[in-house]
Amino acid sequence: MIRNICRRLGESVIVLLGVALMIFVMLRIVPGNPVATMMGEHADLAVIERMTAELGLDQPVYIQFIRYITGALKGDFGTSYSLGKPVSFLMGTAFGNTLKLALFAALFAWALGIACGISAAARKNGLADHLFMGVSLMGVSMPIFMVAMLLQYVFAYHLHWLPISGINDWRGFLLPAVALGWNSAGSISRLVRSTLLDILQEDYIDTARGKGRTQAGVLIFHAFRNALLPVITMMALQFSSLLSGAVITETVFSINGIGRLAVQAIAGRDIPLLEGTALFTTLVVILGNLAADCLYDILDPRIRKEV
Amino acid sequence: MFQGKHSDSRIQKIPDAEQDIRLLSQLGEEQTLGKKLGRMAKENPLAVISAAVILVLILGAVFAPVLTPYSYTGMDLRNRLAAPSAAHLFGTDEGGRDILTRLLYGSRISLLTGVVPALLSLVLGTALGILSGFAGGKTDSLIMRLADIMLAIPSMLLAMVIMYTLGGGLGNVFLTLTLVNWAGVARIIRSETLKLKNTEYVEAARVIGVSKSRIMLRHILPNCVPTMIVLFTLNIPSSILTESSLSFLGLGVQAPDASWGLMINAGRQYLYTAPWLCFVPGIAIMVTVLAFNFLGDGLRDVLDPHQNRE
Amino acid sequence: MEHNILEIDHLHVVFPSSKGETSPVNDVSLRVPAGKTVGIVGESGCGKSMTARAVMGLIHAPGRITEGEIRLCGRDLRKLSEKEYCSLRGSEVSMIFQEPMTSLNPVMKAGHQVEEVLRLHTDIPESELKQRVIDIFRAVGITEPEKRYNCYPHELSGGLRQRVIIAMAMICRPRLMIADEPTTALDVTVQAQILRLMKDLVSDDTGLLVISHDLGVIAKLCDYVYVMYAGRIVEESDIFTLFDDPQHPYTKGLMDAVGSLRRDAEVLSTIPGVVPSLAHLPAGCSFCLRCENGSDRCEKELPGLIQTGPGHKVRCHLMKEAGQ
Amino acid sequence: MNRLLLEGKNLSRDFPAGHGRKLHAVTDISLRIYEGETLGLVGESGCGKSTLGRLLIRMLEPDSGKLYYRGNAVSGISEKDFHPYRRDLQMIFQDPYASLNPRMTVRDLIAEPLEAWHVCGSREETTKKVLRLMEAVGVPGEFLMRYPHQFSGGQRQRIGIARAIALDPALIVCDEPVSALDVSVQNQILNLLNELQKNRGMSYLFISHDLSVVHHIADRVAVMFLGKIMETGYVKDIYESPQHPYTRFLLNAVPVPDPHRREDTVELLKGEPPSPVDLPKGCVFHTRCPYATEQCRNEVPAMRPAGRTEAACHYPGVS
Repeated sequence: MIRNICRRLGESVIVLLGVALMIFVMLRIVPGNPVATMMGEHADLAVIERMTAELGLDQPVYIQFIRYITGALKGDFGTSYSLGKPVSFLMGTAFGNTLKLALFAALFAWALGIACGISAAARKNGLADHLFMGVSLMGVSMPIFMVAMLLQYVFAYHLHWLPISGINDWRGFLLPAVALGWNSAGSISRLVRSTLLDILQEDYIDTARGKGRTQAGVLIFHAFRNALLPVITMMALQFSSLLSGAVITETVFSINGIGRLAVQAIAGRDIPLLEGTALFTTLVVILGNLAADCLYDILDPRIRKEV
Repeated sequence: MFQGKHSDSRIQKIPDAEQDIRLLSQLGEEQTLGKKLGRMAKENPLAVISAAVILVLILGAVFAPVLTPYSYTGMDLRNRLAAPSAAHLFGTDEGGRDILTRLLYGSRISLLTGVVPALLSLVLGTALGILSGFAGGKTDSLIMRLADIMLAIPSMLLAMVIMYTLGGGLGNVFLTLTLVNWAGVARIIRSETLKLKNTEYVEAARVIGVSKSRIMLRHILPNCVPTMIVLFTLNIPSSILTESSLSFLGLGVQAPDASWGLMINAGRQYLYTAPWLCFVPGIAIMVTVLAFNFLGDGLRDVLDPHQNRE
Repeated sequence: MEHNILEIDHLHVVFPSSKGETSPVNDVSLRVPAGKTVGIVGESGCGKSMTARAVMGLIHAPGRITEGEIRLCGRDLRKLSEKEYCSLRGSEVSMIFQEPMTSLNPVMKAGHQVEEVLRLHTDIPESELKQRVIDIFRAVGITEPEKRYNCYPHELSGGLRQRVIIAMAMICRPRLMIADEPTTALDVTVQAQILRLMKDLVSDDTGLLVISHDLGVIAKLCDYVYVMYAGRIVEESDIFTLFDDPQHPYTKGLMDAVGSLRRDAEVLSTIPGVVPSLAHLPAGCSFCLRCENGSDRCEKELPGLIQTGPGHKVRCHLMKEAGQ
Repeated sequence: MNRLLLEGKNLSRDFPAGHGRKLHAVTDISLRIYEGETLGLVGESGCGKSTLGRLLIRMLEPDSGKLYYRGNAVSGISEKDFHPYRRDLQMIFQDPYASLNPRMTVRDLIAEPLEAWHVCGSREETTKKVLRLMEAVGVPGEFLMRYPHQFSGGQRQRIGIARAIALDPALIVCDEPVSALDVSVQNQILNLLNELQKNRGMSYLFISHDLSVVHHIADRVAVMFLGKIMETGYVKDIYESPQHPYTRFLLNAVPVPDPHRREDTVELLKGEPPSPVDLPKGCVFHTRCPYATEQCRNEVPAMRPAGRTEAACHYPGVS
């Protein structure tokens, strides 16, 4: 198992380097000098050239890349053009908010998704099944910004129950977390249901029923344990889409998070900031997948025992 | 007394019990595509309704000019932000333009941004996936590492970075969504190919001496088709959603092209005064995506060899 | 006077399908007397497993029992509530499944899976559970039972898994055990071991119902045999009479097929044709299209079970003629 | 004795078993198949018999060992150089449900080998040949355009056989061809295989776990255990006077379909086969053999004549 983890760690590093290279190259092939774009039409040519040299943008791309990577390893992602502050500093403050938002959303999505999935699978084609699956599919089919705006409109604007935007206390997180988790809850409940239904066809389910387990007992003590394995993988993947969705949610609810930073970076044509946010988010996703893989290994005795 | 009568022709015409038993135990029996679609139509009315909804949407997009008396760019400033009424079924926007009209024209863009990238990524992903699975070795690891990289970046950020590089516009939206989606397709087709490659009938073809390219074309590709149909149907809604998100952020299609996402983006500042500006196109997106998802689910239930037990 | 552990009367199981209803089990009646091993033999799809599942109350939807009575020690099982049925399964009636490789939960330790049966049906204190399991492991011939207790199924060989399943089935000393193809998935040398173990499963007040397609397994274990074909019982008899003097053309064909293989005949005996589809059964005898002596009457009129000797019944029109 | 058709010398093949370990499927096996004969290969599941069958027709590459076809070395040559021999070495598969592509009609399935080798000039000619083949295996010609799912297991197996004989091969490896079938259908297929051999004169390597089937169809038998051949000989000699203890235990273990002979009189083999990942030292059978001595635990026994057969045992005929 340790070997497995080491192998995956190695793979993750390669993937991360690949991601860095790809994003780096892509942002460098944008036509025009980024400094000129940033400083506007009336900037002095000499100033632009000085800035370009200062930022190392006159060097060949591969040297820029090596510089960037060595910097990033030390936690230095360069300085934001538009906000004039170090990217790592900006991300440091924003990341806390994004992480909180994502965790709240994940908690909501997992709890709701698993509960709905199990109750739907318990009675295939029953009322709960149709209801929950209909709602789940709607969850999967609604754009996040729509959910977010709808929640804002109903619960903040009309009912005044919760703040429209800002995250001054836990109440501020409620709407964004629900908006963000809604979609994932749908995916998770659908997966939980289909996995459970598959597992309910397995021979060992008959064995369990033959022992005298009730339908509910079979579902909880035998089927769910086994369904957990694919569901955990899915949850990790969902974490990635949560971070995707955070871009939108943070924009709608004006939360200062990584996603909003990325949107600001694009608006300000701020390459270091965009690069930093994209890379950092990817790092978080990769770490999440790694954690899920390890958890999978721990939960599945077929892998665990083979040393 | 029962010796050597296996060629008795009377016997061969007796229908076979094994098949019925297989049907009975709900194990997927091999059926032709048409039969499977028929089964879906019978057992899954939602999928049929969804197909009808999609058809209506397509017709609406094609015949938009015939269906509405209003022009989709024509301003009518006296009639700004009018609430839904008989004259304007879904109201008007900040420029006094009829929302239903804009919705119909917008559906052209939104449907295109669903279908075109889904098709392109299907072709690219299938080609690379089959190649990867069948060739193995270095080709395989190269393609799969590339896919890993694409899949590691959260899709929204990847789309944003690519759109930033390419700039806005419809063509670039197509390209971006294709780049975002191909890797997922490639992975699934590759694993399908690996499974098919190890089936007895592919081994049986090898033992007969059938060439590799012929095995890929005759044995692997046709058996990937059900998976491909499902992937295609499910990639359309995901492309529509991503495009709408991009347009919502102002990174997608650019005016004067109007996608539903862009309409919501424009209407956002009137959320509290004229909510229909946001919610009408929002509901349109939802209905469209829902229809494609239902259809995709229905198709998967009957086509996906791994889900056939349901 | 001997009494019956299991009595099935006129059992019908029906599966609705797109082509109309099919009946994998059609008017099946059978008895398992106390202290005896009873076998059901037939080829794939003849309804023998479905009969066993009906007794366990484990027929998968959309199949259901439409008619008939199943009595376990006099209790009508079809009148039980689901909850009552659950308390019966595992304690009064239990099943040994066909596939040892897939019939155990892959993420639970073997010992815990057996323990579960005790937890569900007995009040044995927590501290004694493990010892009970280890005792039963030893009884079914599992070597190093303490070690095996903590093994996951994938760490056990096929034979050991089947022993675990047998342990699970017998730990509560049920009145009836059903073994559905208990050795089909096993190798010959392991099969021989399991068969030897199963011979000792029956005691004076319990019964064993063995389902198999293998006449060798049936001959080894059973006292009384039912032959099934296309959902119906076509012949029933004690084991010796059946093998010495099979009457139904299907049973004869089956015996000839196996016998000619063993005798190494130049050309092997076969039963011509294939089993008819359950959806297209002839109105009369389901074997008539494959039968040498099939007549118009056979095609049209369903023969009843005819007593041809003590405890020997055959479903064939020819029999009646022979008896007259 | 007929002429030698195919010979494998010292064939070995491992498979990766994860975590850097190896599963030894076939270890140092030498085997001869003569023209027109049926060689039965029996053994329990996981003993490597299917792997050996595939090694012999190069559907799998051996890790070591040599292969000779009619005296020509056919191992170690490139796939392209081997291609002409492919025609002569065909195979019938175990699972009639999995070995036919569900999306091809019977015509296309049986025509596939003919087209791959350009046997017939035109499409019509191919179809004619397909019909002749269908007749030969007892599938009515009117089913030409049907798909595999419309057939029963036995009929599918007949289609598989038609594909295998389409190219008039010299050897067909039959990998458990009847184990998925019911006994009455199984006999139909066995009769068909016998009839085809009589008419066409090809050899079979018949792989099976069922001793009575092998008894019926084989001329010679090789008994395998854990990647090694334990004993070979003529079928009569193997079944009547087995020399290797494993062969004897195997034969004794088969349940006799005769209730008068059901009393347990014979001794049974204890335990189960060891894992092919951790092969025992010495004779691979020693962990289960009641007669094992120090020599068996340390020394791999060579194949040598014993009684009327050949056995890989230090104490052949022991009891």
